[in-house]
Amino acid sequence: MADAFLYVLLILDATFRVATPLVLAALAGMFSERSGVIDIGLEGKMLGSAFAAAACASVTGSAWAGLLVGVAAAIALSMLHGFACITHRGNQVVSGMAINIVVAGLAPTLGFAWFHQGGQTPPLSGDARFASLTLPFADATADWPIIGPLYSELISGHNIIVYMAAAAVPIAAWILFRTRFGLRIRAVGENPHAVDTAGISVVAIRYRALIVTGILCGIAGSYLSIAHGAGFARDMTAGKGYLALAALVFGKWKPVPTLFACLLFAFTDALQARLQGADIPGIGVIPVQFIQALPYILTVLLLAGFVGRAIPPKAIGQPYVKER
Amino acid sequence: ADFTPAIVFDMGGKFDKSFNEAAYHGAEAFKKDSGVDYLEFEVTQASQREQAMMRMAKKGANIIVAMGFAQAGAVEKAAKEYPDTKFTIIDMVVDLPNVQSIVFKEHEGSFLVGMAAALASKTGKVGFVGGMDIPLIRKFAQGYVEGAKYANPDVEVFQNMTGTTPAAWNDPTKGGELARSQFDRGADVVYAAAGGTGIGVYQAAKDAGKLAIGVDSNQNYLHPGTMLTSMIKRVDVAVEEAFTSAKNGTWKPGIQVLGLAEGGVGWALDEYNEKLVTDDMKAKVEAAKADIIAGKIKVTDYMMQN
Amino acid sequence: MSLPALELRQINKWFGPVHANRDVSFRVDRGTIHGIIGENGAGKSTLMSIVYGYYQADGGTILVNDKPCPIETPEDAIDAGIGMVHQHFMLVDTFTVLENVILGVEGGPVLRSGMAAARKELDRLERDYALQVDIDSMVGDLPVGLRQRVEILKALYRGAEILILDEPTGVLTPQEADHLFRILANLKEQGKTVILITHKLREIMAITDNVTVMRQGAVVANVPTADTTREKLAELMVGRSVLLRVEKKPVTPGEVVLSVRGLKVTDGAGVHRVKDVSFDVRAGEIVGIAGVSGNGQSELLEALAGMRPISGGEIVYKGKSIAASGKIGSPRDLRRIGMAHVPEDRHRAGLVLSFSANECTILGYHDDVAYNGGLFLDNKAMVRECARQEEAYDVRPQNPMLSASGFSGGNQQKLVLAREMERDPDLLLVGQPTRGVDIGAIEFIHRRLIEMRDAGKAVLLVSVELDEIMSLSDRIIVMFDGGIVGEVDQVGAEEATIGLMMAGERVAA
Amino acid sequence: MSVVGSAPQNVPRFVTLGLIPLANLAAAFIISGLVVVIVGDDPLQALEVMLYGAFGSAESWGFTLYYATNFVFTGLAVAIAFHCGLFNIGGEGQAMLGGLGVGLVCLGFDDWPFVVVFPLAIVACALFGAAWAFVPGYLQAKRGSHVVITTIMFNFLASALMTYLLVEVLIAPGQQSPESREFAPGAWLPYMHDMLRAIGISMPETPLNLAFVVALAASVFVYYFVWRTRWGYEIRTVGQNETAAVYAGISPSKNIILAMAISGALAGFVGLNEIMGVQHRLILDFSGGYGFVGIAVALMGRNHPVGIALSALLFGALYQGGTELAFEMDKITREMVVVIQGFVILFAGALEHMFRPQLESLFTRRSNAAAPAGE
Ligand SMILES: Nc1ncnc2c1ncn2[C@@H]1O[C@H](COP(=O)(O)OP(=O)(O)OP(=O)(O)O)[C@@H](O)[C@H]1O
Ligand SMILES: Nc1ncnc2c1ncn2[C@@H]1O[C@H](COP(=O)(O)OP(=O)(O)OP(=O)(O)O)[C@@H](O)[C@H]1O
Ligand SMILES: [Mg+2]
Ligand SMILES: [Mg+2]
Repeated sequence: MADAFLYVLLILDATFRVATPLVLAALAGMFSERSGVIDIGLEGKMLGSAFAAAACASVTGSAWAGLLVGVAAAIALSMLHGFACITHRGNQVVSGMAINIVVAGLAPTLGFAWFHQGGQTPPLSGDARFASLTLPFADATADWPIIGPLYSELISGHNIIVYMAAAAVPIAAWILFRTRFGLRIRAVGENPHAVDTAGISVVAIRYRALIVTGILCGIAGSYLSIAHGAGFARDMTAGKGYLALAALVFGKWKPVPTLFACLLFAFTDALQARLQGADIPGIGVIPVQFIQALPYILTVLLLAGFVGRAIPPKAIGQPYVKER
Repeated sequence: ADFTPAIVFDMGGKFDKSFNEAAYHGAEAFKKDSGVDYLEFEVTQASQREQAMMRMAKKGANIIVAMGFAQAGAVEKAAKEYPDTKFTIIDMVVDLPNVQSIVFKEHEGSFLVGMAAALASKTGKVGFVGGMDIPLIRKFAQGYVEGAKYANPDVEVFQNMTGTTPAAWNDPTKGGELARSQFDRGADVVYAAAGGTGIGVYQAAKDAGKLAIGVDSNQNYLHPGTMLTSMIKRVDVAVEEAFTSAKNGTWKPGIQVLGLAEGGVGWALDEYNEKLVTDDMKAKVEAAKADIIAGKIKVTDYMMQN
Repeated sequence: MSLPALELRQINKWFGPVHANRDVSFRVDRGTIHGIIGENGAGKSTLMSIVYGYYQADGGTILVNDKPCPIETPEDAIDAGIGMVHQHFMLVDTFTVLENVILGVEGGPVLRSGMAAARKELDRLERDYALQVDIDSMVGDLPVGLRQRVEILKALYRGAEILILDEPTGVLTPQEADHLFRILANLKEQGKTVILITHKLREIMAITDNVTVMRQGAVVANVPTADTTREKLAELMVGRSVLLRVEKKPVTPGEVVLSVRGLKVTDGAGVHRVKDVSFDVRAGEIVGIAGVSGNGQSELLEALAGMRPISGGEIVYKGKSIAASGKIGSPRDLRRIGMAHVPEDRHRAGLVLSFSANECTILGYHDDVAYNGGLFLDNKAMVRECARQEEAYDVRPQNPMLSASGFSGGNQQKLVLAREMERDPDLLLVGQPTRGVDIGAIEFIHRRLIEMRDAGKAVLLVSVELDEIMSLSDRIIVMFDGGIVGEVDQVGAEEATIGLMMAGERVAA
Repeated sequence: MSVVGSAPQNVPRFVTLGLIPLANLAAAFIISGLVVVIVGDDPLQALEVMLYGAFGSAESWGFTLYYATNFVFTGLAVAIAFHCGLFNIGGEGQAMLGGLGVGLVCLGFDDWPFVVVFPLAIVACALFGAAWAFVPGYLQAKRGSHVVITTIMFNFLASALMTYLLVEVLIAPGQQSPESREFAPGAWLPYMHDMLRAIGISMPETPLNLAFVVALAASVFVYYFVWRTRWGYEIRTVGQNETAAVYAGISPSKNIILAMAISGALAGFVGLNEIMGVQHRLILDFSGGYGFVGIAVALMGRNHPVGIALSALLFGALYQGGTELAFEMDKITREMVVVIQGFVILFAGALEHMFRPQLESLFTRRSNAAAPAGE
């Protein structure tokens, strides 16, 4: 019983770690897409910031400096996306893909030029990386029944970015639904003409939304290279940007449902790691590929079964042109 | 000099932190020793394998080293097309008069590190993280399991594969998570055979204060203190040797199987892990190594099974 | 003589090769209601968009309160005290009324405080100008009449002194329109200036003080309303004399073509939209369905046309049941047996705006042998047929290759009408045939409908324009809250009686 | 696609169709050139190597067109879904399944005459690809499951399936790598150089094969299907205005499923080119990202077969020229090639309107003659 409890706790613990970059990236996508700009370039922005963060952290030895530069890199890429899609009304999907591709090539190229380690950054250690934090009383309460392990195993012991991601959800929700900025972002994604005629610049709002996207994406990427991991490796995002996008659509562009979609992806991922090779009574050992496919199968089933039609922001994907 | 060696790396790229990178180091060592530059190409698309080989043969390369089993088809075609060019393929057998096939007994090396893992484990549980579930990786896994069981028949071995797409070879984040999931289940030593994904595995071991085992090249230096050892596969030596022998005219076609006896595989002992490997462990592993060479211990070769 | 609130001098505007405004100059006095009329595409909306800073003029000056006032953006216009209610509402459907109103003037970075203040101010505006609307309801859920109030509230909330309304009554019921005019009169009384764009001469005559007539981008007249007549204005607008009254022969109804029995329609959200409706339409008559919009007429029409499932009752067409107990015929099958349907909203259903005119011509008839030369669509036949219809319905420009979005609203409507009527159907279902269409085109469309009827066809007309219903229909059915409240003969029908019925009162006719 | 700011009619065609794309490509190459300079190589030489590598000889043309073949298939696949208002990101998985279908046919029937195997292979790859897209299409149509998510998921599922099959089932006996056995040569698609040799034209050996002709045929098919048939008309109506479709008696769900199935079939043809045309055995990872890049190909080609053919040629040239670059220039790595490809997509695709206003106004005369349209 206690074992089973701990087992579940550890799975959930892993879920949080895996979900963190997804949550941050999906929220990043939310700001962009809520403002009407499709963001298929989450992958590239994350990868770019993972590289920038690791590069900076390895040079300066400071994880915080790394995070800052990682965020800056993601913002820069976000602005490039804005320049193409907002200023020049380019196709948003093409721009996002172009950014993904450019970054996938540029990061290792620069990495090789700077560090001569085959496109990777040197492994980070010490202050160059965000270490796990032990929350107050975690050790003291560890022995308490139920609550003890819950607190010390599950809540405590993550790096700071995990907590940032946890905080990002309510903050993002608050910004989106309770502030002027959020109101305008939502409006510009639904009906940019209404925003324009209300005397607000559509372009400025979209750019600002993209800055927020950059910030969140930057944190997500930094998590991969200087918090969860300890250095940059080429293509290290491994499709997480696309998964985050899927979570965003799954969550119907709303912060809390998106969080749950990310947690679901992460949970099935943590679960499949533990089911691989497990002997399931009555069935035997299932081929590993099927276990690995489990998260995806589950997602499809859930989508088909429970989640209704997702209605995207109305103006998404269309460059703003004054028309009637 | 009119001697031109060439090498075609596979999709992982020459900096994959394992197999291809070892080959790269071998080629570089040759370049340093002989002063002869070499042609190289990193494949990004399945069709480029053949394209690259043909290009190099046409450019007058005397020997072309093809890295990895996936290049077999391309080598076969190119070798037939250019019968005067020498081809060396690593990790796969191509039976042609101008092809040298070098395969390693990874299972033997893995057996040794499996033993080391089981001996170093305090919990009696050890782990294995592979990249994709392909025969080559199963070969690693099987040797590892056999070694671990040999050292401790009660040992429990957890096995995980990272994914089903090529991204599985380059996903340190996922690798780290898989290692952690094994630690959560009680493992305290993990062995990674997963290319760049391994970086995440070693890092996770370091973060958790557990032990990890490197693969292909000697990766002990990455995290002194938590890298128990590395299963070395002397791809670098093989590549350098292929180049050198071709240059000296001693290159011979045919199959070369490099196992413990030939020094093609082994386990790494150096200053970075000397504190982790006890004398007792060392003695037992070395004894088993001798037994394998002597044929007293038979390590199953996954490839031979089917 | 009162002061000019707004004066335009030599405004010019080009859209590519199109000269949308030519040297437009006129002035609007403070505290008056100023009307602007003109045909579709005359440049009225463009001009007002320039005044509002939404478009930039290529030349000319705008003076507000006698001072030159460069207006580059809507923000400048708002600062200058100009507010605008656009022809196509500029509202965010997924926002509440309150959120829509404060958008752009939120009163601080965090919404909460600004919203509280806005509630108070809105309360005051609602009271002062009789602009009642539930400010917490979602705009997308509101009927158009209320949405328009939201637009007016938006303008007033921003402190507009000059309020521009672009075709505000195009989507309103007579009651709603009357209410709007009371609001406008109220505004005028309080010293505000109102600019009103409309196609309806009755409205111009009823409430404006001065009127400007535009044709082909230029001002052709600028007169006090009292000095002119409807006929004169119509002639100025169109450049020829227009028949403002429909003439028709006495009705000679034939046999029953469409018979609806106990029809029930439930929408996706489970709300009963049409409740137990029964009526007949005979050959050779026009049956009008009147009612305030949102009382089930739209759903009824769509159900009859096969676009919506029914939840009860039966529809019988020429003696055959085409829909009963949940099963409906597809619009495709219905067309085959001689039904045609002009949908209420040409943009939503009647046209595919990105398609060329000739592609729109075959919408719904695309598997007709006439257009399918074997495996492939017969492009030549499509273009030929489209050209023929454009000619017959005087669609301008007469270009079968132009995309539907390139036609003005009136011409788009003609394209739809032509497609549906040229098939010579036995039953024509028509919704809002003249919404947003100028008087020249209205005259034409009405004449066509009467011709259909005289040719012995059955016509079911749904319109929120009571005028239109009264002048075209032989019988009038009034709907309220999904049910039929009464039926009157056109002969002797009183506007007041029907008005009462539309409000839900059962009046013995 | 929504036409952005409908171009003034009186801009000469050579500006819109020639000058502007050229300016965009030039910008892409200038930026890429900067990267080349930064790594210390000669950008002009790089450009030359790239252009020559892509178009300089019959051999380079062969390779360029071989790559373009894949892009035509995936570009058309994305486009046809787009015409129905669907965003098919699943080209990658559909290509894999198409390859599986071809592979199974070849493995099972490679001792049969080619005239039998070939049509069977065509049908199999179309069917397998279509089936893999059918499910997301069906779920979108009937259950409202967003096709973007489901197709992403189906890409993962496809590679899991392929890995399983190649490791456990189809792997050649006694074989180390997860590949099937090689097909008998009778089941190989004829190479272009062999076909040309048969009619007396000599061409160097390249992977270009009969699938290229299939790609051209597919383009023609898509053109006629989308613009000239009632089925295409229905698909476009659903994509542009679903309510209008219902009004016209066109079933949105039927057409969504149909469009996805055709889209999947087209993507599946990548398997024909790769498996039956070049690899001659079933392998992993032959889909090589063509499915994803197909999105850019389709959008840059304006979802029109002619545009797609042109942009597929551009991407084919980028791939082949890029390969040559990596070969020929010491300091240019395969990552740099990726960077250059990315910049071309960025400038020629996403930033296509950047120089438009300037160039257009340079060549536009304002005509005063035209009177306002309207009634
Ligand atoms: N966004 C635009 N792009 C190009 N041309 C336009 C645009 N808007 C208007 N035009 C042109 O300007 C002319 C005037 O259009 P406008 O919308 O002002 O007419 P209107 O008088 O408001 O018509 P309606 O009575 O139908 O509302 C049109 O004939 C059209 O050619
Ligand atoms: N984007 C555009 N580009 C060029 N011309 C346009 C464009 N949009 C509209 N027009 C032209 O504008 C004229 C009037 O269009 P408009 O949309 O104002 O019609 P409308 O009658 O006002 O329709 P509605 O009443 O439904 O708004 C038409 O003659 C049409 O050719
Ligand atoms: Mg107008
Ligand atoms: Mg208009």
